Amino acid sequence: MAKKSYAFYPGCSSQLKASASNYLVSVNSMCRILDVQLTQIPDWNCCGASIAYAEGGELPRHAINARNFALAEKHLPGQDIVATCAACWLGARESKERLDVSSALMRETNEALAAGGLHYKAEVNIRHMVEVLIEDFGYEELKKPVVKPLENMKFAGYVGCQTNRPFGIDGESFENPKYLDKMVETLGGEPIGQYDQKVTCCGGALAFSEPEKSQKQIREIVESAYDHGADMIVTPCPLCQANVEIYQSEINKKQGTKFSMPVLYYSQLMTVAYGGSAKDAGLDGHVIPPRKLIDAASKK
Amino acid sequence: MASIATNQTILVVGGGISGMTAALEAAECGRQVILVERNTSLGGRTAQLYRYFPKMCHPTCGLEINLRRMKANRNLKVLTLAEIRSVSGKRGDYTVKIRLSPRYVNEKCTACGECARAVETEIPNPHDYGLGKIKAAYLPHAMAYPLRYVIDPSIIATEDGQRAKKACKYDAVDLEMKEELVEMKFGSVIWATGWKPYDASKIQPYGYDRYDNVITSIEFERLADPHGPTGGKLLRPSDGAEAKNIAFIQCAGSRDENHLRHCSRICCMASLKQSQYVSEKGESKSTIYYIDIRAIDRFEDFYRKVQEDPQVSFVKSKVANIQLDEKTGELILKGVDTEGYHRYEARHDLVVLAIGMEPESLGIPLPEDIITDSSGFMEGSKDLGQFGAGAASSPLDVNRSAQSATAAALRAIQSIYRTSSAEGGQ
Amino acid sequence: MMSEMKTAAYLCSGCGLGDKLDMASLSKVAQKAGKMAIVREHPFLCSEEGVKLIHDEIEKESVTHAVIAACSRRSKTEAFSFPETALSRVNLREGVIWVVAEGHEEIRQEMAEDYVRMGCAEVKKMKLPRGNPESGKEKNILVVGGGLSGLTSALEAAETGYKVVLVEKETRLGGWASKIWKRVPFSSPYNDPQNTGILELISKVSAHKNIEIHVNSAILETSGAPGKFVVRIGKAEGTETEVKIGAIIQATGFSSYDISKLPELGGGLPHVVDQAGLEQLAIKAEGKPIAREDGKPIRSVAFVQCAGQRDESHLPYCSGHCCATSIKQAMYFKDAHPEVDTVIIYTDLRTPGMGEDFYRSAQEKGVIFTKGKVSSVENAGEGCRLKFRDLILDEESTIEADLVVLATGQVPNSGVNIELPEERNQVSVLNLSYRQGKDMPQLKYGFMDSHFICFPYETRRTGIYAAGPVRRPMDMLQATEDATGAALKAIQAVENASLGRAAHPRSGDLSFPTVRLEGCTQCKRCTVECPFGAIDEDEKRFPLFNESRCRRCGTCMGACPVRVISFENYSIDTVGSQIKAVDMPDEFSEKPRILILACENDAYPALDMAGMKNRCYSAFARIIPVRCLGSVNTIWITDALNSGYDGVMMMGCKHGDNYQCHFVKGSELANYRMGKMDDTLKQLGLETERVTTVEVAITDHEKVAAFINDYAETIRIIGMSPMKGFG
Amino acid sequence: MSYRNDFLKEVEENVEEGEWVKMCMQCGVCAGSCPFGPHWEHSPQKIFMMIRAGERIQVLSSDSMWMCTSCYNCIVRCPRKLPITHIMHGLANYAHRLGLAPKGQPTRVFAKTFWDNLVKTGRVNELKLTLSHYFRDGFIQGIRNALAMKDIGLGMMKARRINPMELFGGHGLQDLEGFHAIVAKAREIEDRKKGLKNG
Repeated sequence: MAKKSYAFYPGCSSQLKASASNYLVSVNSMCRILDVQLTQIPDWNCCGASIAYAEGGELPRHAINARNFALAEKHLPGQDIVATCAACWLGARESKERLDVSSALMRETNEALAAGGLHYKAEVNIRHMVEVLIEDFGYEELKKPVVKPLENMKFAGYVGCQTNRPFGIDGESFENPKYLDKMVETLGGEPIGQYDQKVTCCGGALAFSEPEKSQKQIREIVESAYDHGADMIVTPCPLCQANVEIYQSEINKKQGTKFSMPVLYYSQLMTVAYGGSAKDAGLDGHVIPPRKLIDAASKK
Repeated sequence: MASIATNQTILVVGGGISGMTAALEAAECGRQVILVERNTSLGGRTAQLYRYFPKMCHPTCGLEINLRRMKANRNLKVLTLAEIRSVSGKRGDYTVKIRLSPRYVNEKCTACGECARAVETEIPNPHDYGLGKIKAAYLPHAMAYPLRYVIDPSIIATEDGQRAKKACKYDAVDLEMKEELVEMKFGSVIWATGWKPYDASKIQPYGYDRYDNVITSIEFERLADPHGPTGGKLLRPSDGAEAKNIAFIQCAGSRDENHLRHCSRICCMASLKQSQYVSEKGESKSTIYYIDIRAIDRFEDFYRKVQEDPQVSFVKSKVANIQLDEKTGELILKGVDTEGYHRYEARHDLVVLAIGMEPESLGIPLPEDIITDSSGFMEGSKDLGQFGAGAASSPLDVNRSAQSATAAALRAIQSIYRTSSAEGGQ
Repeated sequence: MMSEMKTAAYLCSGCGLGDKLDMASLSKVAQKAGKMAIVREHPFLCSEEGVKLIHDEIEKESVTHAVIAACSRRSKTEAFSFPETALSRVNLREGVIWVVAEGHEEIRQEMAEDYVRMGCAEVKKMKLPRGNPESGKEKNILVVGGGLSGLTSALEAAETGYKVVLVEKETRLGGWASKIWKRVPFSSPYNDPQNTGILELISKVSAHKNIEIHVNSAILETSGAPGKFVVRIGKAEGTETEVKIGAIIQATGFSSYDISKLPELGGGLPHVVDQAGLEQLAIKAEGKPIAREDGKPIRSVAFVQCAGQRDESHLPYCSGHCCATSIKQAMYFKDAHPEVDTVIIYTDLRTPGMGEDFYRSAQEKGVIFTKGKVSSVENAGEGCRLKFRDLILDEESTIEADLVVLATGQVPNSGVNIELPEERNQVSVLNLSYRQGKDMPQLKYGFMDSHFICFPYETRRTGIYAAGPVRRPMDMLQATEDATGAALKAIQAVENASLGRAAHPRSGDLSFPTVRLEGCTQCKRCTVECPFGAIDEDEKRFPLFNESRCRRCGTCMGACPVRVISFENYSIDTVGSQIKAVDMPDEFSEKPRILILACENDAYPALDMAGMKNRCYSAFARIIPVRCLGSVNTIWITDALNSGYDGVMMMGCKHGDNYQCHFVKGSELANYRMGKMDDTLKQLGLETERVTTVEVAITDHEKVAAFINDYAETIRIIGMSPMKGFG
Repeated sequence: MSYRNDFLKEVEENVEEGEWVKMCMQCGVCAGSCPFGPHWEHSPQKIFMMIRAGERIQVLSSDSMWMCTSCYNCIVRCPRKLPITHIMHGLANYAHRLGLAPKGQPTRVFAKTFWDNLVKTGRVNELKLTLSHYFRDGFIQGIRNALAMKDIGLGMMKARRINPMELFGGHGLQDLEGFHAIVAKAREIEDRKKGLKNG
């Protein structure tokens, strides 16, 4: 299959030594195996995430996203912008869609971009890595490179919010998206059935500002994974990953639970199933080490 | 049959309450009418209802009268298992192609039931929306007209088919029956093709596709009906336990731009009625979750009566989502009562979605000069030769459907009169 | 007549009848007891050959009266239809072999033989109905009321080729529709108010060659019957016209509820109007910003929904149109001047169907909706202060508005309520010369329909139909539909009348009641009890039957204490002879006989379905279908008891508020008459249990079996009737 | 004086997606769908009603909108397709810029910190973001907060998902001026539109 090339928008959390750096590591390994060429958008900036609105307001938010679009159009013409972070994808796509429908907003945005010597032609297409995998490859294609099926491992497919709503992945329902489960099956793992917390919000950015309220959410997400006999949680979103993984110790401390549920990215599962090492999959980047997966990776 | 149809004849498409009414009213004015029904027998959706609001009377009671009118009327011919394939031509001169599907049972059938006794195969009972099973040689229901058995195509080439044939002393079972395509002329057409329930599985937050104990209002009618799959007991599908605490969710699909833009009109009254099925079962409780209770005109009396029923409570709220308690099979409804902002997490053992109406699909493109509204309901043809009637023309309850069908019957007669008087006839 | 009678019985042995019954002895019964001239047995009577056999004998042997002993009269009805022959169907399949449990062969055979005897007895008492000779041929249609409904009915009937006489009490046509600025849209897009189109309609009607218009006129008298009404129309000036009419449509519309009865909502205050009042301001404004009566421009307006509606101290019902009407009126303001604040205060917003688009469109235009209950409206400064409970924000709230609009309801202009004493009444609309009263009976709140679910047009006056808001509350679109449908019913009525046939629900029935006046005691029960006001009194105070008004339910026959009223094919004798035909075992036989008189519309189908579903019941039952329990004459019951029946059960429809009787009053009257039965029983020295009445709905196939079996058990307990052998 | 449309008009003109407020039909599906719903003093649908009722201060000084986690449940379920999440964001932003939003509301404070952090380098520096957030209430409280979360911090560091070196520099844009110019211009246009003083 021919090499596929995309304008890559890793986002702040996926930077080296940032909270989702291991996501980036696994994505790179996964893409290497799938023969996907990711070229970072030169000098990309933050998307504003789901919290910039309060101080940033409307136009500044769209302007900074449009800056990334303009850079992509300029340096990587014709390539789809691919984000791995749910918030980046959502923030960027929201800006794009608002600009598409509002000529006034478009005019103002370009007025702002001009101040930075840039112009947005509205030619970009913004996609999430999951869309690329499902739409440009498809489960059958994704199955082919599997050399180490993830046998005897049960995964709770935690989709969360922002890859699911309001846009979501084509053909999936908002209330019961199945793509993570299908991916797990594709990789030879076992998805848990009726995971009722699959689209529950982890608190998102409010995990910082409203820890108690968020941790209540997180507790339910982890508990239900345990109830349904999952060994690990898998997610497509860095913020979900971070929140659900790192606050388990807090919850244990405050509420006497004994949570130790590893939370992984789909890309890590794929890397391992495709024969990558624990390091290639960034499995060393976890506060709660995914033992079962590490063992699987290290098996010859 | 084809011979009797002329440009003076009225075609009525659909044998539900609207189609029967339109056909009978026209025929009882002395007009020639042919009534075409896609299913095996007449009655349509009303024949699948247990009772009518607001009188709590039985649809089959009116059906009996209409059937007797029909049996007594020589101006009216009925074709069942008949589907319109195309309509061409203009007012006063329509050519209509009709596909007649085989019933595999001819007019010799005495409805003695021997074939059903002989056959072993069971199929999901279409009259009960598949909630129960029925023999593959069956009488559609106790009030079926024509009163004639049907043999399901699935057993035609099987031993069971042969068994049915052997069992019939009257040579009524004909496994060789073939589909036919007939062409007829008509002066005017009444489309009384009715409605179909919105696909409940599309309303994802309510999990109709995931939870056994979430059902639709039309399925609930079958549960309540003594002729239905549970003999009239309100048993929840998951475990057959009697449902004692039932939620009715209004606007399931209706008034929702993610689904149906329009209000389906009947759902509020249907739920009020169904809450009474529940109250009749002794201690059982109903909760009705609504946005606005649309009990138009004297239906208000019925609403008042239900409001006074201590076993029924009302919550002004569109339920946000439903979760399943896997241990008990109970459903947890989450939402907010917007009258003063009260949050709830209510447990119910059965949830009934007051499912919205959309126009029944005809399986053929409509004649291009027919005008439809934004939801696909039919306003009639520009040449004033074809008319929508009943729920095909708008989301209507039974009395408004009968009203609309009677009006359509006059318009059809009128258009024939116009044509013929223009031709110097009449 | 009798001399020409040639009888024949045809017994079918198909569908297992031959296996379960001794056909030979059934034939013998038909010959001997039944005295049938011809008796034939056939293995498959509904087959082509079977039916042909009957046809041929009707032809060649000139059979005039035939008994068909096979399946229920509800099965194979078309096959066994012989219009020129008096016919009795004996129900051996659904009524015997499908309902008698195995192991009761002997009593099952007795049951079948009794039914054959009964069929033979009945048919000999029957005459072939020839249709009402008094039928009127008049086909003109009278439309009373020149508003939207009346104009529509008139035009639709005229366009179908019928002559129409249109009577309007005001000096000009148009009614409410001509007193409003715009109407709620009838067709998509449902976004903006539309022109009423009333002027076009008026000019079409005025110009139509088939329509004769009387404005400024009223009905002085309506006499006669469908097909031959005579109507006197009086002009205000005093001139009078008499017209011959086939059928009548009453489209007298509604009056808007008097807002002065709503002082708490500001009814009567200068800046409080009802919806009609607002329309007048809108007409004055002609699309420009609406000003108040005092000329002050309106900057803010509040609409109060359900004003004096859905309220038992005013109008208990909902008028259905008011939400959409207020939305439309709020749009008047927003379309002319978007800065005007418009608030609609509702408890349930009722915009069914495509009305939802209209609701959304108003919101897009900036109309504000709030769920609340208004407690008071008072004068305040330049305008009004409105106090209400905000049900969403859960707080007391006030709105100050330049104008308040009260959405009051529709009060039907139905004329005289014949159930009320004269003095409490207003002027009559139709001035019917009917014995039972001047106007149509009303169902509830002055609306005059009767079966508003399946058969919305059926009133209790044959050939007279209500259309529009006088039938039930409705909006303009509904009224247009309704008026069109009513036009059809009127046309149908004149066509039926001209052929001497009955109207709904026994449409096509050619039988009609006759009375032997020489036996009449002038007790007036028939004239009082006829649910359809078909019977008047002549100058000698004898009942005067108007056959074309009659629905053939037989209530008069049931009412008559001297039994002088009968139909050709349904009479005291056709039923009485069946009762007597039953072979009565003696009291030591332990074989009780239970007579069941079952309403043919609901109970009898339920009994058939009990058979179809093999719900077994006692073989001691002898069931006779009746047109309606209202037609049951107590003589049948006393005869039955005298001739030794052990019990009599009547099965009829629900009566009372939500009556399900197709003849409205039939089952209620029967219930009333049976209430008096106890004394009779006591006189005969019998237990009161020996006569009972049960309510049966058509779906009660299980219940009917249970009713019969429980009753058989009761009879077993109280024992056999002591009357046996005396009858 | 309730149910004058002044505040509704103000919202329509100045709040992101504010023109949708009038379309709500009070079904309450948004309120029931919100994961932080129990913590809202006023649910979204109720806020829409308050706006129509003209309850300006109650709305703008409420901390309800600040509870939005941006989960978008309300948007996908709203039968009138109101972009509720964005309206909540818009209201929060408007209240914040008017200085009416509750003082010290944690999310408000965090959001400001986040934006400043973002604008500074063009990318978010998670460590500085975290620390400045912990130290929002002064040094002592900061130490407490930091200690409270130290396990997490250490864990993250072990997992090489926090880089202590970021305190001195870390990621940033090459064309930072260009970026700043764009942000400044955008802000200037928006403030002009909404009649807000630059602050």
